[in-house]
Amino acid sequence: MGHGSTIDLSTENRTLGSLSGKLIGFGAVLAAFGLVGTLLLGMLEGAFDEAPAQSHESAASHGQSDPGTAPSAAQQQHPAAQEKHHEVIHGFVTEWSIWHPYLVSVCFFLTVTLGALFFVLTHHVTNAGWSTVVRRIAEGVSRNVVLMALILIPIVTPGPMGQLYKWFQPDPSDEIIAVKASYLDYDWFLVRLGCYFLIWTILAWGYHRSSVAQDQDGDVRRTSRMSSFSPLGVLLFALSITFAAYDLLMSLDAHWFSTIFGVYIFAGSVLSFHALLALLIVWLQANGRLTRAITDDHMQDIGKMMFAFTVFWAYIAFSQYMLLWYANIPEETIWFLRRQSTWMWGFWGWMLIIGRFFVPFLFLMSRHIKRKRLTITIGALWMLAMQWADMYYLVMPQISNGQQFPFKMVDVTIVLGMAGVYIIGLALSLRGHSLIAERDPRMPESLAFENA
Amino acid sequence: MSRDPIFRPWMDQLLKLLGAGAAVTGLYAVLMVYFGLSPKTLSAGYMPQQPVPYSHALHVGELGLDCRYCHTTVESAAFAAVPPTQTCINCHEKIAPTSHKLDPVRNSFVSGLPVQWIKVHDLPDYVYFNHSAHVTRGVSCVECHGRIDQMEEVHQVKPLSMGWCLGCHRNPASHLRPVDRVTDLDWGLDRTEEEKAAQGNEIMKGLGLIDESGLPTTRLTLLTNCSTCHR
Amino acid sequence: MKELLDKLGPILRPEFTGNAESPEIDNTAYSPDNRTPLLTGSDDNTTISDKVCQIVEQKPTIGWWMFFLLSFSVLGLLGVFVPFLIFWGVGTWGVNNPVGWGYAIVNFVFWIGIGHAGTLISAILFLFRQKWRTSINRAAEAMTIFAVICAGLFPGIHVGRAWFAYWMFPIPNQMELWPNFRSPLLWDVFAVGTYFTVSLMFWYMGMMPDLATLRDRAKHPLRKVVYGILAMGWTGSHRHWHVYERAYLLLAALATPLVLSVHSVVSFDFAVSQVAGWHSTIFPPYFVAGAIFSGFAMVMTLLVPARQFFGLKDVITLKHLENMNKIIMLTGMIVGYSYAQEFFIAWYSGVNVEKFAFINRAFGQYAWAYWIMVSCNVLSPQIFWFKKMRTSLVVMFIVSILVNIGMWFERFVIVVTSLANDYTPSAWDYYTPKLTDVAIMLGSFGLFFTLFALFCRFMPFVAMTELRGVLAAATHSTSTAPDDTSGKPAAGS
Amino acid sequence: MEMNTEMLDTPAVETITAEDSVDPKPVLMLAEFETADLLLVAAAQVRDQGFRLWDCHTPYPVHGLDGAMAIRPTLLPWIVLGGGALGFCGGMLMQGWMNAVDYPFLVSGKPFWSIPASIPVGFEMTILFAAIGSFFGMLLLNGLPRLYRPHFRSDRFRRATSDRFFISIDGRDRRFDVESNARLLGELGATAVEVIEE
Repeated sequence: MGHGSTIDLSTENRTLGSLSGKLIGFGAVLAAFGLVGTLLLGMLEGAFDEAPAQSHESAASHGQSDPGTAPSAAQQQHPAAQEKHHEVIHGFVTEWSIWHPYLVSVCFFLTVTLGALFFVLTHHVTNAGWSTVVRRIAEGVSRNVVLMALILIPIVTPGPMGQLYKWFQPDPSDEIIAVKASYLDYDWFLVRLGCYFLIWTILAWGYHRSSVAQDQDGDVRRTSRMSSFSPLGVLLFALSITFAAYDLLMSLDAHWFSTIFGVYIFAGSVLSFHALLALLIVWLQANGRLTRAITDDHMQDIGKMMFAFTVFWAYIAFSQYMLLWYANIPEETIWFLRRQSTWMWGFWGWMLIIGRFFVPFLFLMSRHIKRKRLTITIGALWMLAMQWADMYYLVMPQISNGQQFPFKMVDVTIVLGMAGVYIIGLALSLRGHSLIAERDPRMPESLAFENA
Repeated sequence: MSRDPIFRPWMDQLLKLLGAGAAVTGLYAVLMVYFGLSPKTLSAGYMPQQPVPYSHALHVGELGLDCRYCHTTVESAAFAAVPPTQTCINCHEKIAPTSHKLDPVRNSFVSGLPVQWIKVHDLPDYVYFNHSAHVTRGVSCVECHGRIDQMEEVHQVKPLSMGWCLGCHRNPASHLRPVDRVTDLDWGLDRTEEEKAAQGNEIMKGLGLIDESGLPTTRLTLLTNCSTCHR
Repeated sequence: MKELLDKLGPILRPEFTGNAESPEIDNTAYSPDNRTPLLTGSDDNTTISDKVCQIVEQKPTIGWWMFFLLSFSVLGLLGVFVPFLIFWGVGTWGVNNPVGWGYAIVNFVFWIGIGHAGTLISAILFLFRQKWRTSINRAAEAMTIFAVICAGLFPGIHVGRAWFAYWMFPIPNQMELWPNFRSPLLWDVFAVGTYFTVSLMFWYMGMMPDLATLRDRAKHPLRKVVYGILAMGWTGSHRHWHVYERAYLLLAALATPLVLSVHSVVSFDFAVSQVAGWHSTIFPPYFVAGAIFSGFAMVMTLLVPARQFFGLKDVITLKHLENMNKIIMLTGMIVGYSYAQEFFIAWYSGVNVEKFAFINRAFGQYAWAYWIMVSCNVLSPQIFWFKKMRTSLVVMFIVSILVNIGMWFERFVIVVTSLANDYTPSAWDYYTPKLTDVAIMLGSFGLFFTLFALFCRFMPFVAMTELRGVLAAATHSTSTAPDDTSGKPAAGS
Repeated sequence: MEMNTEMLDTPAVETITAEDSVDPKPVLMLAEFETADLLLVAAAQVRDQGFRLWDCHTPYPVHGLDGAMAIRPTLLPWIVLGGGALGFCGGMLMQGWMNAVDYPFLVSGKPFWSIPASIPVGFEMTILFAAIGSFFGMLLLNGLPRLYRPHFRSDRFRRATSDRFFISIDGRDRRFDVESNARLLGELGATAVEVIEE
């Protein structure tokens, strides 16, 4: 039972060491496989064909929609016309492009990374003791925001922007987009994204650097400083993740709006990071790292956080769905109607309800599940898959108004490739220093932690 | 060191009894409220003493007056009018002109002030009930008022509760009869339930409550709509 | 009131027997490598019992009588105006045609919100192993119960025919009619009813061992009987503790989603509608954060004077208060975040009525109420960025009062502005409360404080049992443990 | 009783007899300990002696006693789970039956039976019944409420809810024996041993 504070960290294998090379190699193979696969399959699936010209559509909308009628009104009055020319009337529906699965993948890894940043910040805000042994891993993951910024760059070039975001080249007759044109403006969008990544990078690298420096000098004032800055950090994080969610995901449908959207992305983000954390710990321990420092008790707490955020995600998702469903206002429900318009998207929604809430809810309830490495691994892999499915659900139904289920093999190969790159980033971020915040003043407390 | 415990061992037995007693009392209270406060108990059987001992059994049952002779508006208005004194005087000018029982009627006729009849079947103000809507669609007087034609003194027979109204509104068939038989309170007493239902279904078809194949129409759902009775 | 108490202190306060009145010790110093003790002073199991029980065992002081009688006389307003309302009907309220929801719903939401801190402290902080909850959870839970009682008053009377309140429940009846389960108002009935029941069970269960302490210390036969019945025969049996602890943990795990759900359901009352300014998807978490915010403020308002009055300064220490201030600040910022999101999305949506609703809030007829709300809820807690302010009793007391005011106005702003200026400009009207509105609101405060005064007087104000556990954990590392099986490490206390 | 020299520290056994009892029989033995640590050691010994009907009484839940007393995990979580399942199914069925079967009526264009609108009440019923299961399950499993316990005859035992720790051995235990048990408990460091007779 009790292991007391008797673990001597110096006897612990606590650097990545040779694993770093293995990790980079594996990441490179995965990335290469993803790249080649994407290219080959993309070629087969026609992903790189000339994208349907935007100008064609806008010209069509010029000709066909009455400039005096607001588009939403037009939808109301002419459901049949809407059915037939949906791409004309909706100012927010796009055609499939390779950038859609790319965006899904970017958002998936970005949310996981931001979850890590939140983990670090929030554990400083609350002066948490139990988590000190795993905080370094979170710090390492959070540094990948820089990598995510690099991966995001192709999307924010004009070509992909035009294919993803209808507001990039709105129909002149689209009055709703015209209202918010000052916000949904390309330059301003780039500035905002720059700010978000700047905030995240400064926070992630700053906390990581201070923490690693403490390994050397053991200065407890570093902990005080990190702790006292963290409330402001959380504030900046909350605002930046909210608006990043609006910019990257909500504005895919530039007509649609939901005040809870930022919280929704946040919930999935923290949830999926805890899953990744559990996976990383299991993998590190399987390779003989930190085998005694991180105990079943810590795993149980990580599992508890997964459980808590599973419920929190369901709560936020239900709040959003319920309020839109009940009020039944067309410009709001269109977002969900689009996601229920074919049986495949309907199935996907149910898969999220059951797979992202009920299954993990029941699965993670038992403490034994949370403490056993095999079961927590299954749970964590499942949660990550569900986070991807969630991002897929946010992005892909925008294509052709949800009338088709646009699954292609590149959806998978892009994620695999990006995972390879992400793993390389992780290896670079985690190597060269200890995997555990060695001289953190709360380390004894964390090592002795018992989950009552 | 000993102390005197404030409770004795036998009190634990009492505690169990008290627990059981509380459960029984709770159930009893619920049942009392449910049955005791039901209109079946509180309202059915209501028989106020009227200023004039008017006998429906005599006038309707024996003499064969039609309901509509006195309650003239019943087919055309929401309210089934209580007859004015003149209606009574039509006959009682000649019949029993000196009876003391009829003093209030004659006084009323002289003074012009109405007889203070006491309303027996009184619905709450938030209920909209239309006599004509029922009578002209084949709901007989007897369905709500019972055998008025046999009553010496009028009293409430049915509970007139919302659940009771709904019983018919949900399943009207067996409560319908040909419109011309509405005021014949003793008509069709020997019909079996199947006959009643068959006859009722034909009438409902005529009213458009069910379609030719016997399936309910939208009109039928209106019978249980809140705003049908609460306007 | 605090200054008054300070002046009159010696006359009004209880005389402390055994251990003298606790001194004010600043234990808020932050040091990463050494967690400062939660409890100042040198209490052990014996003195903890003495300290907490003497509040109940002593004769009531003049100060308590003054507080009680003042609250009770304000409660009298309810006794007058509720019958008046039932007799004359809701026409005696200030509600008018567009503003059909007035003070009744504002007060309902306000009190339900107040009732969220107790269960948060007892359940969520319990799950998060925040041991500082132990000194304050009992009083906060009691406050929750009383606040929910005050809240429950309003749905009961607001329909006018109070004797038909039972129609809210799915009871078989002669109407053969069931409640409409698709209505958020009915969800409220279930949410608030469940919340009250579960909070009551949670509170009572936590009190059982402490009631047993009172029973075993009681001298007066009446006290022996009453506490004997209430303690249910608790003997501190470990076989009982074993089940009890599991039950407490499970109740905490159940109460946590419950506390989130209750104010979410209250927010549904507004947010499922199509009224501009009400229909916003962030309402559920936003309402929950606001509820916790206001609840903590009310706990602060009650505890800052109470710890002085009852000599509990080394049990409810500055560190407890500082932690609560941090939560007030955090939830205040979540509320501020939600205000900001609503404004941004109202503009971003491009929907004219939405835009109007929010501009109207800030600059329309009710701008005064809006800016009271913003300055009290968003600006005033910002002072807690400074540690000196977080640990100043005067500042935190004032801020807690301001937050209470601000959160009341938040509900007022939401309810009234959106209704007063709705989709039909020709119907717009200004809402002015009438005497009955104000009197019933004040009366509900009287009810709340009366119940709280009675609680202080007759129930264990602090969870002695849990404090003993904290003391045991804190002292354990120094004592020589006989074997490995004993206890948790000192960490975290 | 006569004590040998090595047990001089052992406290004398005090017998408490109910005044109203006709034929007093020992029903309970109480041993008082000063600290939780002493109690933990003593409890482990009593456990190893093979007692069945015995208990520890502490003013707060002492961690480690579960093991020292070999208490098996409680059934309570299953009662709570059952309560929750009953509440959820009951809540959902209630709404479906009342609003969609027994008296279906159309409100604001919502389906008679709609899952989103049923979730709040279904959820609350789940929590309510699970919580009731937890609270009353605890009382049931602990055999509470009780008004009288033989423990309450001991004046020392007042401190069991404040600052003293007790071991009690039930008179019905097959190893119950006043003399030997008192000696055992005395050796384990009890400051006082009492026998309650009824």
